[in-house]
Amino acid sequence: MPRGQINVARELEYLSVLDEDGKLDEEHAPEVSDDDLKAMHRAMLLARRFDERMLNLQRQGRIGTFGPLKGQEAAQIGTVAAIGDNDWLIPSYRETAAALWRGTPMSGLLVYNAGYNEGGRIPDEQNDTPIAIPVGTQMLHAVGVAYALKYKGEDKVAMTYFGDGATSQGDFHEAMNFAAVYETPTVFVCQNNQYAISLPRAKQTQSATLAQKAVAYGVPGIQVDGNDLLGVYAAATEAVKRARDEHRPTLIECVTYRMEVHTTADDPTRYREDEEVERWAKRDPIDRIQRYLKQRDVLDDDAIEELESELKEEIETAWSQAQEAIEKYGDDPLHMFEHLFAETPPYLEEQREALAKALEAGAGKGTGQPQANGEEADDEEADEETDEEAGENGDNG
Amino acid sequence: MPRGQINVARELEYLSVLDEDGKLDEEHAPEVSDDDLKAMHRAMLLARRFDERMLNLQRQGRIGTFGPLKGQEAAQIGTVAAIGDNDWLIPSYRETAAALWRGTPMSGLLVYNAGYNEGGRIPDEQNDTPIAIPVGTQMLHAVGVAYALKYKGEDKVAMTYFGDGATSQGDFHEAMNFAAVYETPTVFVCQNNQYAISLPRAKQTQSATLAQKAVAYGVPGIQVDGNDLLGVYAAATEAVKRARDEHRPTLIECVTYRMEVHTTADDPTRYREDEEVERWAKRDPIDRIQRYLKQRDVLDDDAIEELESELKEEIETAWSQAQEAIEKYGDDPLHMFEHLFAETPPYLEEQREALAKALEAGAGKGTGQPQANGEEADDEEADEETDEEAGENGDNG
Amino acid sequence: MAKLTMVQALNLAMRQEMEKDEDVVLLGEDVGVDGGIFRVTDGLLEEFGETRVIDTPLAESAIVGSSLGMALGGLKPICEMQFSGFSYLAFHQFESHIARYRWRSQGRYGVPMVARMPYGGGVRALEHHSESREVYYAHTPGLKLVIPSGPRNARALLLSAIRDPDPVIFFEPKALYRAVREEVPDDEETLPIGESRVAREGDDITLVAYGAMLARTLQAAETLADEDGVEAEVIDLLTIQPLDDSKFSESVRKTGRCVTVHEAPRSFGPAGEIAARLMERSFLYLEAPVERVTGADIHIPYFAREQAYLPDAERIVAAARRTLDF
Amino acid sequence: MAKLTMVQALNLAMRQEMEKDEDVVLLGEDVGVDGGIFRVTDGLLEEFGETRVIDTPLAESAIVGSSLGMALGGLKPICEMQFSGFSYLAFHQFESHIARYRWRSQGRYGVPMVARMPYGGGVRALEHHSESREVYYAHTPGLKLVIPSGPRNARALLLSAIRDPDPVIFFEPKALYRAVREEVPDDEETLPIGESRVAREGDDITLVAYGAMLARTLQAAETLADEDGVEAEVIDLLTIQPLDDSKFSESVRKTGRCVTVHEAPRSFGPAGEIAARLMERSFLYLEAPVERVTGADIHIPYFAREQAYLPDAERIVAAARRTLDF
Ligand SMILES: Cc1ncc(C[n+]2csc(CCOP(=O)(O)OP(=O)(O)O)c2C)c(N)n1
Ligand SMILES: Cc1ncc(C[n+]2csc(CCOP(=O)(O)OP(=O)(O)O)c2C)c(N)n1
Ligand SMILES: [Mg+2]
Ligand SMILES: [Mg+2]
Repeated sequence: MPRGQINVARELEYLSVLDEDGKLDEEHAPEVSDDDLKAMHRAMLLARRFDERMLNLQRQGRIGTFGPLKGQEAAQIGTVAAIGDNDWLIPSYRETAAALWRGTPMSGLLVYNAGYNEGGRIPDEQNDTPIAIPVGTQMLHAVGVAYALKYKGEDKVAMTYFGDGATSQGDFHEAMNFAAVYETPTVFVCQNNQYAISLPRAKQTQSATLAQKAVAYGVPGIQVDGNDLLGVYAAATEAVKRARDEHRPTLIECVTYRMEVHTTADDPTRYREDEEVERWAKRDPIDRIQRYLKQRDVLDDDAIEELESELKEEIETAWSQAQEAIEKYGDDPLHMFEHLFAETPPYLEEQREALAKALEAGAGKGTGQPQANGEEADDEEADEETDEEAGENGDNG
Repeated sequence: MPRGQINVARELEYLSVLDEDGKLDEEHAPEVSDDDLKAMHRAMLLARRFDERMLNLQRQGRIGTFGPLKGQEAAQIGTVAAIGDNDWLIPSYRETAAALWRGTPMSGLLVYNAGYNEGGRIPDEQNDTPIAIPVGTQMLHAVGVAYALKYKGEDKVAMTYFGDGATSQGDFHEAMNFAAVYETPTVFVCQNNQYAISLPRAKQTQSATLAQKAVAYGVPGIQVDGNDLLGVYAAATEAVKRARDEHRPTLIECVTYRMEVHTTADDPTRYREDEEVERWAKRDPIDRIQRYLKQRDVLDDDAIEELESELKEEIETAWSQAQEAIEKYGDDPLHMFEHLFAETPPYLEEQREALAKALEAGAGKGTGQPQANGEEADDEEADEETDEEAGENGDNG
Repeated sequence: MAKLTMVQALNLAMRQEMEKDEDVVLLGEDVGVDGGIFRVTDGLLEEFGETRVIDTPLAESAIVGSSLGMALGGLKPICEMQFSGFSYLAFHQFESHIARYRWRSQGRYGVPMVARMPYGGGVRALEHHSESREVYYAHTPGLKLVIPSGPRNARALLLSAIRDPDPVIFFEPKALYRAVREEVPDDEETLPIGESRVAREGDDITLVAYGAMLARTLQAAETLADEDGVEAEVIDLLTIQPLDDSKFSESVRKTGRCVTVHEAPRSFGPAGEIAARLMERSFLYLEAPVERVTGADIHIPYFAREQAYLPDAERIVAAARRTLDF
Repeated sequence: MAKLTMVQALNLAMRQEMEKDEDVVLLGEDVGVDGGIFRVTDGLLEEFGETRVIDTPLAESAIVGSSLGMALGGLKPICEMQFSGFSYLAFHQFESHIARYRWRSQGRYGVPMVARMPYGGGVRALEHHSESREVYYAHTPGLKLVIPSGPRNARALLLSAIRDPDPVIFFEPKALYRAVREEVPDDEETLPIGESRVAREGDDITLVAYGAMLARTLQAAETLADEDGVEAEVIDLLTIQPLDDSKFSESVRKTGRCVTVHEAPRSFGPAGEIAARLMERSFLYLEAPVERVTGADIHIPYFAREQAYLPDAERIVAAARRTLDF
C-alpha cells in the first residue's frame, strides 16, 4: 500500500466513571473500599478548607503569594491515592492536596508560604520532592528518580504532576521521551485545569486532547474526567500498575478546572467570565463524591459536619504551630547561608560573618528603597489600584 | 460512552510512489515535468559529487570537519524543489544539496568548511538562513519567520530541516506547537537518516514513526520513503500548498539513510554493520531516480556521462575560487571583529587594535600550546591512533 | 508630561513605538488579555490586536526562538520573559543564536529584538522570582544589556532598545515598577545605550550602582553627606553591556575611592569587572581597594529574609566609611 | 603507573570508581557504543553494561534533568555534555534545580552528580565547539566548577568530583585531551576541590591561569626567564568556583605584579573576579595594575583564525613585560 493511514490510537482512551449527574458506570468503576473512599473524601475536604484558610491568611498579609487548588481535589487525591507510601511524588506548585495526603504537615506549608525556606523541608520518611516552580521542568526529575528505582530493583514508581500549560514546555517532551525509551516506572499526571494563568487550554495547543500527546512517545495516554474521583482513581491505578509491573510510563490527562485565582496575585476577571466559573462550580469534585457517598450511606450530614469541625481544628492547630515556627525563624536571618552545600565552605562562612556584622549594625531593612505605593506613587486612580495590587509581585507561582 | 478510544489518525499517513524495485504508483505520483525531474536529478548528482570532493579535501587536510549528506539527496531535493525562490529555507548543517539547489555557491561552502566565517554569508537574493549547528534549535526560527511572512501578508512559506535525533529536543516540541497554535506557513522536514551520530533511530524514541509526533500538535504528519524522489516531492508539494493556502504546518518524515560518516571525525564501524550499509546502498536514491528517468527516456548513459563531467568542472572551478578566497581571508585575522553588531562599538575597536598590535609582534600562533600527538604523546599504540584521530576534534557537526 | 510609574512609562514606550512602526510586535506569556502579570503591556492588545500582541503558549525557548525568526522575517519583536529566572529555559537561544546571528550570517541578518524581563528582589515573591543574574547576559558577546533605574530613563532606554538594530536584553528592576512616579515627557525621548550617567555629584568617593540599587545608593550618599560631611559621586550604569567605564573611571580619578553595589551574587559578579576596569583605567589614582557591596554567593532567600540579603543604604554607607578610612 | 593522555586519565577515574561504587552511572549522547565522541568513556559500556553506561536520546535538558532525578533516587550520575556549547539547552536545569536542590529541600536531598563537558578552543572544530563560558557556572551559587590542566590532576579531580556530595561542573580543556601524556598512578588519587596550586615558583611576577591556558602561561614564564631574567610564579587555579584566592593573593604580596589569562571573553570574565580579589586581599602590595590576557568580547572565530583569538605565550609575555615596566 503506497499510501494509507498510520494507526496509533490503540492505547489512547478517555474515561469517566461517576458523571456529573451522579450516574455511575459500574463496568469501569475501580475496586475501592468504603473506608478508602472516606479517606479520600476527607483528604479532599481538608485540602479545600486548608486552601480557603490560606487564601484568607494571604488576604490578611500573614502569608505570601500562593496558588490555590480549589476544584482540583479529585484530580490530586484520585491520583496520589493510587501510589503507595514508599513510592515517589514529584509535584509542581499547586499540589497541596497531594502533599497533605502524603503527610506533609500543614504547618510546614504555611511556614513556606510565609517566606521561610525552612518550610520547604519534606519530612524524612516521605519520598516527595519539594515544590518546583519553573513550569514543566520537574517531570525530568521524576524520570531520573524512576530510573534509579528500577536500577536498584526497588519495586517503586514515581508519579509527577504538572499543568496544561506545562505540556508546551520542551522539558515535558524530553521527559516523556526519556521515560519511554528507558522504560521507567513513571506516571505523568497532567492536571488540565483549563488555564495557564490567563491562557485558556484552547490556545495552549491545537491538539484536541492533551492525552494524545502520548502518541508522540509510543506510550499509553488517557483522558479522564478530573472532577470524578472514581474515574481518576481508576485511571491512576491502571497507570501505576503498568509502571510497577511493566516499567511503562503513562500520560494521564485529568480534565478539571481551577475554580480560584491562578495565584493570589492574579485577577481572573481579566480573562474569564463568571458564567464559566459558575458552570464549573456545578461540577465541583467534592460535591460529586459527597453525593455519591451519601447515596451509598457511607456518609451522612452529621458525619460531614463532624468532619468539618475536626478539619477546622487541625488547620487552626497547624496555623498556631506555624506561627510559633515563624517567630523562631524570624530571629535568624543568617539561616540563608544554610544548606547550599553539604558543608558550608570557608568563603561562605566569611560572607556570613560579614553579613552578620552588617545586620548587627542595622542593615537588612531595605534602607533607601522607595516604597511601593509610597508617597510618590499615591496619586493613583482608585480603580487602577486594584490592578496594581494584582500586578504587585506578579502572578508568580 | 464512559470509556473508549480517542481517534487521532485522520491526518497521519505514509506514502511511497517509486519503490526500490522501480515500481511506480501512478495514482499518487506527483505532477512534475520531465525538465523539472532532470533538474532535480542533476541537483542530486551535483550534491553527491560535491560531497565526495569535500570528503576528499577533508582527508587531505584542506578543509575541516563537516557532515556528508550521501544518501539523503532525494530527501533534500524532493522537499526543497517544492518551495519557490522567494520562500524561506531554515536548514540545519547537513543540507548541502538543498543549499546548492537554492543557489548557495559551492565556493562559499568550501570557504566555510575551511574555517573562515566569510563562507557563512548567504547570497542576498536567497531567503536562506545560515547553517545551524545546535541540534533541534533552528525550527523555532522557521516558525518566527513564517509568522512574519503571514503578518506581512507575503504569500511565502518557511521550510525547515532537521534530523531524527533533533525530534528528541524540547525545541522541536515547542516549535511544532507554536506553529500549530499560530497557524504559521511552516513545513517541518525531518530527515530520518536512522542515526544521530551513533544512536540508532530505534533508541531515539519509542514511537513507531516520527511522523506520528504530529498528533501531539493536531497537525498533519506524513511518513514518506525518503529515498524516493517522487514520493518526497509529492508529500512536500502537498505540505507547501497547505502552508501557503491554509497556513497550516505539516510534519514530513523522510525515511532515509546516512550512507557516510556522521562527520569526518566519526568512525561508524563502532556502531553499525557494513551489511546494513550495503543493504541501504541498494536503495540509493540517485540510482532509483536515474533508472526511472532512463526507463522513461528522459536520460541516457551519454547524457549522464556528459553531466558528470560538467559537474566535475563546476566543482573544480568552485574549489579554485574558494582557494583564492581562502588565501585572501588568511591575511586578515582581525576580520573576527566584524559583524558582531551593526556598528562596531568603541570597546571592540580598542580590543581589535590591541590584538592587531599583539599579532604584529608575533602572537597568534598558539605559542606554548602542547601539540596534539606531539612528542609527549607519540608512544601511542598504532591501532589506538586511528581512534584518537577519529576522536580528535569530536564528531562535531 | 505626566507623572508615571515605571510600569506606565514602559507601556508608553511600547505603545508609542507600536503606533509608529507596524513591525513592532509583542509576545510572551499573558502579555495580551492579562496585560502582562505586572501590567506592563496593559491595554496594548486592545489597541493593536492579537496579531501584534501575542499571548503565547507556555514555552520560553519558543518565545525567544520564534522572536529571532520574526526578526529575520523583518519584524521587531519585543518578547517578555515573565521573570528573568525563567529566561534560562531560553538561554541556548540567546547564547547560540540571538547573540550570533548577525555574525554568523556575516551581516546578512540582523536581529532587532528586545527581550524584556523583570529581575531582582524586593517584592516578596516566590523562589525564582527575585534573582539577579545579569552576568549571564553581560558576559555573552553579541548581546547588549540595559537596566534602567527610574520611569523616565526606563522609557527612553526601552525606546532605544526597540530601535536598536541588534538584540537588547532589557532587565526591569521589578522593585521599582511602582515604587516611584516621575515626570515623563509625552513626546518620545531616547537615551543612548552604552552610556552611564552621574546621578549625583561629589568629590570624596565614587559609588557605582544600577537598577533597584541606585535609590539605596543615593540614600547612602545622602547619609554620608548628612552624617560624615562626605560628598559621594554616584554613577548609574544604565547599560551593563557594553559597560561605559569612562564616567566611573573619571570619577575615581577625582575621588580615589570607590564602592560598587549590586544584588547579584558577589563572585564573578559585575563588581569584579568594574574593579578590573578601574585597575586598568585609574590604577594610580586608587587610594583604597574598591569595595563590593553585593549579594552573597547564595540564592536569595525566600521573601521573609530577602531584605537581609539585599544590599541597602546601611551597608553601602558602612563600606564607604571603610573605604574612606582606609 | 602509566603514561596517560587526559582522555585516558579521565577514563581511568571513571572506570575505577565504577568498579568500586555501583551507584555511579554514566549518561550522555554517544557515551556508550561510541565511547564518547572524544573516546573519554571508551570501553565502559563493555565493562559495565547499558544500565550503567547510558546512550541517551539527543536532549541535553533531559540528560541533565534526569541526572538530577537519578541523584535524588540514590545514584551518582556522571553526565556528559558533548560540548560545553550545548550545555545551555540544559542551563535552566543547572540554575533552577541542580544548584538549588539541597538548599530548596533544606538538606533533605543532596545532588551528588558530575556534569562533564569539553570546553575551549584549539582543536579546529566547528562553531559552538570551542567556547569558554565558565562564568555562567562559576557565577551560579550552589555549583562547583573544576577545570584541570593535565592528565594527572584531571584524574584526581574527577575522582573528587564524583565523590563530592554536591554537584560539580567539570570542564575538560579539549585542546589538552591528547596533547600530552603524564605519569598517572594506578592507585586512586584525589585532589581537593577548591584548591589552586603553584605550578611554577618565582618572585618577580604572578601569572594566573587554568585549563588549556596553563601550558601557554608556563611557556611564557620560561621565555621571561630566558630572555628577561624574570622569574614568574604561575598559579594553576584548578577550581574556578569556589575560587581559591589564597595562593595568588599570597604570591602577589611577594611579586607585586600580576597577569591573569583566560580564553573566555574579557568583559565580566574570570579575570575580573581575580582583580577584585587582589584588590581586597593584596591592595597595598600591588605595584602595577593586574593585566588581563583574555579572549576578546566576540565569539571565537571559526577555526582558521582561532589561534589568533586565543591568548598565547607571546601575548602573556608582552603583558608581563608591560606590567613589570609599569
Ligand atoms: C518556566 C516558567 N515560566 C513561567 C512561569 C510563570 N508561571 C507560573 S504558573 C504559570 C502557568 C502554569 O500553567 P499550568 O501549567 O497550566 O499550571 P497551573 O498553574 O494551571 O496549575 C506561569 C506562566 C513559571 N513559573 N515557570
Ligand atoms: C544541541 C546539540 N547537542 C549535541 C550536538 C552534537 N551533535 C551534532 S550532530 C548530532 C546528531 C544529530 O542527529 P540527527 O538529528 O539525527 O541529525 P543527523 O546528524 O543524523 O543529520 C549531535 C549529537 C549538537 N550539535 N547540538
Ligand atoms: Mg493550568
Ligand atoms: Mg539522523
